[in-house]
Amino acid sequence: MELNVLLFASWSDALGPNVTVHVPAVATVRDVLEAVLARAGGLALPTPLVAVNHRYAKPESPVRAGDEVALIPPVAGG
Amino acid sequence: MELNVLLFASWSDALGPNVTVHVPAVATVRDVLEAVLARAGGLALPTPLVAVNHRYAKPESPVRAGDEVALIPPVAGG
Amino acid sequence: MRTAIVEHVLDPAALLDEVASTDSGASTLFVGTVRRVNEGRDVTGIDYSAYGPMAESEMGMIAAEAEKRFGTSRIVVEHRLGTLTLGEASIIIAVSHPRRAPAIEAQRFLIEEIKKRVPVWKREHYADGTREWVEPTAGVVAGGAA
Amino acid sequence: MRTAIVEHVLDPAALLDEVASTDSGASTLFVGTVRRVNEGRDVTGIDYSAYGPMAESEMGMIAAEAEKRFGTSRIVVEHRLGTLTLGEASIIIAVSHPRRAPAIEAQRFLIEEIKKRVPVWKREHYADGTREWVEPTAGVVAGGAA
Repeated sequence: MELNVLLFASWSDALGPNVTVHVPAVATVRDVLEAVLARAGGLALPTPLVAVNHRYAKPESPVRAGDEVALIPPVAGG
Repeated sequence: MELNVLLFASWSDALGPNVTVHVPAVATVRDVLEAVLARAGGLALPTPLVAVNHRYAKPESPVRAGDEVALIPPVAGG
Repeated sequence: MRTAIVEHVLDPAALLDEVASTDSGASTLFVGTVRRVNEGRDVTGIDYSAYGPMAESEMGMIAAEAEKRFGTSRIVVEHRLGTLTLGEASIIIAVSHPRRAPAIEAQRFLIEEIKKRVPVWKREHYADGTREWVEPTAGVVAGGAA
Repeated sequence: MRTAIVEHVLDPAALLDEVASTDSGASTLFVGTVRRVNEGRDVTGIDYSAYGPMAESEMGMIAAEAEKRFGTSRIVVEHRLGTLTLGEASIIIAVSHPRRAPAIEAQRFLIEEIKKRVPVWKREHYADGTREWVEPTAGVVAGGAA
């Protein structure tokens, strides 16, 4: 399936505010992350976490069509 | 010597804002405290600390003529 | 660094401004207020009184200890005396520091030491018309028995 | 309980009023501010940005955890976004509680969890004209190597 992934901070600077990636129909967070990393080419970017529908998700969590998926680079709020 | 001792809170309610006591010329905080306690008769009052010149003082600390001596009942500031 | 016993209404925003600095990454404010219920009794107000010169001196020493311990002189404490009604602030502690952890730890240190050491007393007024000194750590001496 | 991502100047006194209650014996305020120096570099300002809906949701969850853990719903958090200059407040956390210890502990819990979990990013502007994302816990992935 095609999946739109939101990007922020240095990732957004490098690749734009979102990218569309192809992942298996039965995909996991890990699949999505690998697909986005492949897009990043040789760029040095900080390791992100992944959020699915506004919650942090584990690498083995499923991702389904229609989920809101985002890469979360190291946060620095407060 | 005669010594004026400042009182506060429940001690001041019971005995007034200060009492004058007689203590030996070479006196300690313990001597002063005992003299004031004797003045309190059979009243139930909370155990005080003693301050000499605005600092908490130990029972064995000396008290000299001209020192500002005060009984400090349990504090409840803040 | 400034500590004071005052008899006016405390102003949290002013004290926060007083400690603020562009060298600080964090400021904290502690506000002690008069609570409606204490140990199951209905409180209507509190009289705060102090041994003034010693209270000033003790508060100054505590702030100096906090400065040494936590590495900031941006500390302001005001303790109010007089009759306070429900919800009014009796004490405000303002601290600012380059880093957040010591800004919070200094706040805690200051309020705990002040509660233990500063000669301030409170007499609570209750809904039933009675008044009582609050003596949190009190043992009772039989007068004359010592 | 209220948490919000906002784009206006934060008002500490208003947030303190919002949590205040005659059931409270203590209120605390934590104010995070833009510091002039970070890791030895001269900072002139910070851009704060967020993943808005997730930041709101995560802040709400953290406040709910604090309520459960410390037993007070009198918690207000506002995090500001946009370009802030030196000394301006990026976050204010206000808590009030019947007792002082949990009022202070809840404050600390809230700021630590927010710093760890809420998707907000800052880009510092330096005196030499450069700008950089602040990535406190960053490892670096070689893109494409995974």
